[in-house]
Amino acid sequence: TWTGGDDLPTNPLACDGAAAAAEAKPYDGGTPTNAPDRKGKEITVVDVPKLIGIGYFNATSKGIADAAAELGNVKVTTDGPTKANIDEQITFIDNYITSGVDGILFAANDPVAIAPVLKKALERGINVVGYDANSTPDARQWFVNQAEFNGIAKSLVDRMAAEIGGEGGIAIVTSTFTTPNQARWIAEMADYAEKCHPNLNWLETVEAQEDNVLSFNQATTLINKYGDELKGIFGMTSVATPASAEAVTQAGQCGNVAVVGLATPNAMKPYVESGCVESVVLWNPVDLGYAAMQVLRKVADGELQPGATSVEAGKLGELQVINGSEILLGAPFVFTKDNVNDFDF
Amino acid sequence: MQRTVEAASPGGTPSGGGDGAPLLELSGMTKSFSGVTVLEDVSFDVRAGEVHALLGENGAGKSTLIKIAAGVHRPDRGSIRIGGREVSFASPRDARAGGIAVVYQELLLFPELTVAENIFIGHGPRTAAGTLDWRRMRERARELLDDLDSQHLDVDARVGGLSVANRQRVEIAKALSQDARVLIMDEPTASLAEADVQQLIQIVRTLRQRGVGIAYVSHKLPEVFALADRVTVLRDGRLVGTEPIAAMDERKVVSMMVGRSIDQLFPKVPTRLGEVMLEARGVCHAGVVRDVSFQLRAGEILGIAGLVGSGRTELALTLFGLTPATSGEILVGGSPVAVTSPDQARELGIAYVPEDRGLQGLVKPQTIAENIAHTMLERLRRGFLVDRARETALARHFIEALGIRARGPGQVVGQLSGGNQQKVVLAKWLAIEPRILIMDEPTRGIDVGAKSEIHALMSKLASEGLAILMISSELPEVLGMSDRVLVMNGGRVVAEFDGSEATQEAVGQAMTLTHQRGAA
Amino acid sequence: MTAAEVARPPRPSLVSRTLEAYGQEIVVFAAIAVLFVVVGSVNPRFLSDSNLISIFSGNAYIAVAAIGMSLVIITGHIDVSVGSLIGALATIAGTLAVSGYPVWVAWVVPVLVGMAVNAMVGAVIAYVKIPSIVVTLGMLSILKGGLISLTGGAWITDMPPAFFIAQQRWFGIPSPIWFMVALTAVVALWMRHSPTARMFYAVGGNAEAARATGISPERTTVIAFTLHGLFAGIAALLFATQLQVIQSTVPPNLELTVITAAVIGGVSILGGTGTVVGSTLAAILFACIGSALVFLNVSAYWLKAVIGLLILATVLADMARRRRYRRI
Amino acid sequence: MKVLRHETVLAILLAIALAILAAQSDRFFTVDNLLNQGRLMAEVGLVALVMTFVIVSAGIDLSVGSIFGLVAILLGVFWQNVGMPLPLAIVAAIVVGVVAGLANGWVITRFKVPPLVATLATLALYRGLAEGISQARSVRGYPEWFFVLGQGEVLGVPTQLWVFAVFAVVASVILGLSPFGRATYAIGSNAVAARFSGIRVDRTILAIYAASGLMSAIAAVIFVSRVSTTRSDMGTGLELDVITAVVLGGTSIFGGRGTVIGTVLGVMLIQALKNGLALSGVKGDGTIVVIGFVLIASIVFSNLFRRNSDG
Ligand SMILES: Nc1ncnc2c1ncn2[C@@H]1O[C@H](COP(=O)(O)OP(=O)(O)OP(=O)(O)O)[C@@H](O)[C@H]1O
Ligand SMILES: Nc1ncnc2c1ncn2[C@@H]1O[C@H](COP(=O)(O)OP(=O)(O)OP(=O)(O)O)[C@@H](O)[C@H]1O
Ligand SMILES: [Mg+2]
Ligand SMILES: [Mg+2]
Repeated sequence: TWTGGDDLPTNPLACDGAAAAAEAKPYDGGTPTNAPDRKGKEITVVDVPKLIGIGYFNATSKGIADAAAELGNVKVTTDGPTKANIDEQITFIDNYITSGVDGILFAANDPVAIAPVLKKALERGINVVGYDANSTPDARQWFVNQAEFNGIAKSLVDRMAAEIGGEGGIAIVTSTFTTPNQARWIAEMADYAEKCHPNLNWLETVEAQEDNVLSFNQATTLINKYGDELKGIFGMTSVATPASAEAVTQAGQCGNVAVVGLATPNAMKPYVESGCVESVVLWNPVDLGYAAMQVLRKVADGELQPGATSVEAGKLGELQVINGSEILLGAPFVFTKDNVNDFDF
Repeated sequence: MQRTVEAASPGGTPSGGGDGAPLLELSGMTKSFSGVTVLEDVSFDVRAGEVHALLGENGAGKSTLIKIAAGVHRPDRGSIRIGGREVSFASPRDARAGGIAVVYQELLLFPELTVAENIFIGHGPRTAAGTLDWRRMRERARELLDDLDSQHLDVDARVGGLSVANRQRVEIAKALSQDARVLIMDEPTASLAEADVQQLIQIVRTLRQRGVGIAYVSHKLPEVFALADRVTVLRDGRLVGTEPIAAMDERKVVSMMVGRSIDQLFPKVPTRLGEVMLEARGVCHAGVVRDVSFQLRAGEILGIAGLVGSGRTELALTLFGLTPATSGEILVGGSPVAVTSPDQARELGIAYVPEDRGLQGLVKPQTIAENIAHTMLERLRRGFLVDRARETALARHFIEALGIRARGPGQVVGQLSGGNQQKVVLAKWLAIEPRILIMDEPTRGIDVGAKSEIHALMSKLASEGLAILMISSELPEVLGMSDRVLVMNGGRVVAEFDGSEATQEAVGQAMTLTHQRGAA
Repeated sequence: MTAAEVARPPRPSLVSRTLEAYGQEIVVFAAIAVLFVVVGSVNPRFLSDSNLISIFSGNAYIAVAAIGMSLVIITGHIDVSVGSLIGALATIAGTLAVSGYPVWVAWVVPVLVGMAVNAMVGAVIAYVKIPSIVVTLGMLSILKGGLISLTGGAWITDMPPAFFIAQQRWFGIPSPIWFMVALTAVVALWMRHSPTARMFYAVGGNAEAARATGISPERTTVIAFTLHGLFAGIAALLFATQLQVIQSTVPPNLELTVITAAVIGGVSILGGTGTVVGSTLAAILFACIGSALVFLNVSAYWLKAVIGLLILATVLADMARRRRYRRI
Repeated sequence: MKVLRHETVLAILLAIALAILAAQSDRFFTVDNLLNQGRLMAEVGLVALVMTFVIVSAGIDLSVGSIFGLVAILLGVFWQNVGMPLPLAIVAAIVVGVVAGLANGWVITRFKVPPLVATLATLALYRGLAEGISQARSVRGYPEWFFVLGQGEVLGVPTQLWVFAVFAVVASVILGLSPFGRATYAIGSNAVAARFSGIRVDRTILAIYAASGLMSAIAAVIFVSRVSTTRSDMGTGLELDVITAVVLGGTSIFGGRGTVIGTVLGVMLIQALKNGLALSGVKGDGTIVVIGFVLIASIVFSNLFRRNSDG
């Protein structure tokens, strides 16, 4: 099965969904050195996602912009590399540190590689908050976690199991084996499935970058290779999932091959409506961005201090703080035929 | 069918010197390149059924004049008339439409394309549908080549693999394929061996019979006198004069060209021969050099005659280590050596002046000094760096010693005329103070003036004890310069003559006879 | 009889001349055949028509782009910006489609834009005398950056159904395959039999000789690039209409894939030789390898390594062949 | 002689750029920022130095980015999985880089494969090896001392900037003044004549491509030290950045012409634009566009000048 990703331990949830006891950890984030008092003052913030030009991060930056508009005292720009490239991302952040922003929002392409430049930011008294993809904790103040790895793993696998009746061959289309989040999710999924859905037969995992034609070709190849053996495809990125759905559709396999994955609703609407895809798992990335911006404002205002157990994030209400310095957006969200049209991102 | 050279036999056929309006008339041609005037008020015309020779030193402006007639260059001033009608050429296409075809000095062919397509590129026969008619193209190419009795040439062969002589034939066929009324040939025989020259002369005569007007550029006076009806001489871009051939002789032509009279064409002074410098014992390379043995002494000029493809260059390349000997022994200064690369050869004191100046001899975009330094990089090294001072000094010395006409060590070699370029190649090899000097076609495409200077140099070097191996396709040169003459054919040495007994007939005959035997 | 006659080797046989002229195409074709046999014997499903069809149709756009690239390389130039261009044209097509223009407009305009842009590029190369790799390196950046700044990278979705030309099937075969086959065939014949097309070979083989023969290297270059733009446009259409979603970004490394296809297909990077049949075969070969590795359970980790080795192998095979036929 | 060398054109361009950018943002023309930019451009700069040799010798090396990635991964693997001491691991990884470069040179000289094609193949091959070896695992947790190379400073100047400076001087001396450099130019403008002059063409080319591998390797080590982790996708696209810098630096893509100084100027100009434009509020995508235009424009200019000056 899956050999890639990192060697961090997995922590599959209970099959019945009983939340794993989250042991309270002390704050392990960093702190900016003698940051100026920004309370209530207008701050300039830069948002540096993994890469720009994919639906998912367009959505997060939309959320960030919304929050900024709502707050009224934040000037925010989104800028980043056109490829998920650690070097360029670091350069971007470095430049913005020099240009003297008050806050940095980031989604890391690599948790360790990005750490030094983030620490530099903290040293310059800049507030640093991560979202979507974490860095090493001490390199940022807070991280807004869309949903815990094992939680996402559970809902993806549960959905799949439900759709294909608990047994059969399944394959995965992911971006690259080196992408940390995807690697973690797949690792968690594998172990959770082993534990709770032993009859799911893990066939293969294929790479497809963030390229939808390649994703389409890879998914098609999987369908052709395994024929009836293949009961379901997981799409691990907002690019891979719609492409896989398209592959199933064009192969005339709707109903025979289930597609479950992470994706943005707009890209999935055609397939959800055609019934080829029953359910799309995703936290709402707009909310994710929104929350991240809210948290950053709170940090800047000094209203979110180490040791806090929850934070009030605008229209999202109270968000709870988990393992030390992470803020949980909530359980992953499931889009279905009934609600997919309520969203536009 | 070997013909002996009809050197100095005046005049072509009486049909020449045709009358009426010239087919092509260039008058008052003036042309300058980036400030440098290379043609000034030159007039030149070609009549039906005549061969009009255009002579001049390297850089005199012959090719430029021709390129104007061909529509490649636009004249700054002057008018072009075809059959009395004034025309102006925007592009070579116009010139071709005007019935003017050119065989260029630097053969302009497409190495990747076949012989047939090279001949017809740009004006191939079309089918009704307007597409290329390959079948007819190949047939007509076949006919054209047979006309030039080159039956052996495969119309489907890639030109890139052909010998210089065969490329030449393709060029001519290309020119004829446009059934031109005026055919301009720029040094067509420069890289041809004697036999091929004779053949070309025949072809030109035939064309003249057909009423084609031919402009003929050459540095080889014998063939000029064998062919031309009229002669025009240029010097430094100016017209020196146009005369009927009958009114001329070699001396007169030469003095018109160089502005002085050349005392002696082949000034080889016999010298006392020293000990054996280079010895080959049964040297072979692949199939092209077969069991070659000879001795070369200090102070000796050993000439190698042979037909194109006879493997002389291949022999030179083998001795120089570019295509190492597959068997046999090479001795330098009496001791056996293994020459497997040019730098080894160089360290042994073997120098090679190659046959293709532009491709093998020089780095044209670089300066004279830099080019000379190429053989000397290690010796000019001081610490980790090249000693610029010594480099320049070296260049100055040779510009002086060989009489290279150049602005100075810093002048780019590409801007020099053929003769001076050849001197630079010679300089960069003399710089290593060689014991053995191999010269392949030392005066190919070089004007009489420069030629005699280079010949003078050769005999001077020999007299200073240098051992010289001279490969030449120009029989008079071989005979004039050599102490001894080897005749090669099919990669073998088939005859050896002493300077005294080597005559046109003897050598030429040896070449062909053995050649017949080799063929059988 | 003449001296050269002796030096002349006997006229090579038809077989060896075919090998000389079309060797690389044959090598690539053989590689495909071997791949089919090997993979097919391991897992017959590989040869199932559904799989072959999806391999071909899924990668047809690369083959089509490679046709244009071949023209450019044969003419003695190169274009490293084609990936960005295809990305941009795809976006244009999508944008037009969603903003309610008739479908045919969304199809034709990008092609015309592609031709216009590359005509310009060609002109700069030919008349300002700047090496093609420099100009196209610049274009690579300009198109890539320009595309993002204009679109903000937003995806384009819900185009009208009629727009998805690449999803149509004609006589049961997906249209991309028709495009690939038809364009390759037409261009191959054209390149062989049209006097105009032979100019590409002339200019690529020896620009100076071409000029002296009355062929304008400048004009030829512009023509080659303009046609290249045409095929890039068509490729962009196939690329854009394959899925319901258009990523308005540049497909990663597409230019390298396209150039590689052309070169492996036997188009000499030095110009003057090559056929589009070769480049199309090479494009198919890559597509097959990608799929084959999945079928052979070769860990996808090694995909690039295998492709690299394969390119190297084909190139060396070609060199060995050329050596056999090189006459000096 | 040329009235206006390309290097001069570049220097002027750079000066103008610096002036404008400084005017745009008061945070641009500060010692801190400039030094920091030096840190960021070191990797591309180092590879560009040798790429100048490669292109002057009428070659090209597309595989630098992949060698970069391969070396980065091996550094990690040797250290963590094989268990070599880090210094040894570094050396070993660099050696592999050199071998990779040699392999390029060998294919090019031995089989007469055009460099662009040969390195196009190894571009895929080396990247593939990197991915295959790494199995997508990234290696982290290097000892502190190792970060001196990529994140540390010597006399207040980033370590890698010193490295770059030293190599830049060495490279420009070798190319400009040494016999090896002369050989490189000769080969670049007429390889046949070079061979006929007894210059060891194949050996020189081998050396150049090996050096290219070496420099990519050193750059990779510095990079790993700067970002304190290794991933198999490191250095993707490096080749284009490097070639852009070299060509912008006035090296003729046809070989025979170009200088190291030009390349250094090219690298600096690009970095200045990237940084300065960002500071003046231009987004990344806009910056790319500008760089594209500058590349074409600068070559156009110096072409015009050359045209006028020496026919
Ligand atoms: N394109 C050019 N640009 C600049 N100078 C040129 C050009 N072509 C020729 N020249 C110069 O014009 C002069 C005449 O050149 P041309 O080739 O006509 O002489 P030529 O009589 O043909 O000499 P040769 O007998 O060596 O062929 C030479 O000094 C040459 O350097
Ligand atoms: N420029 C060239 N390109 C390709 N092949 C060439 C070239 N020049 C010569 N050859 C090949 O090398 C052989 C030598 O050509 P060349 O006309 O110099 O005769 P040769 O073999 O050198 O013997 P010789 O020197 O006695 O003429 C020819 O048979 C030809 O096939
Ligand atoms: Mg001439
Ligand atoms: Mg010869």
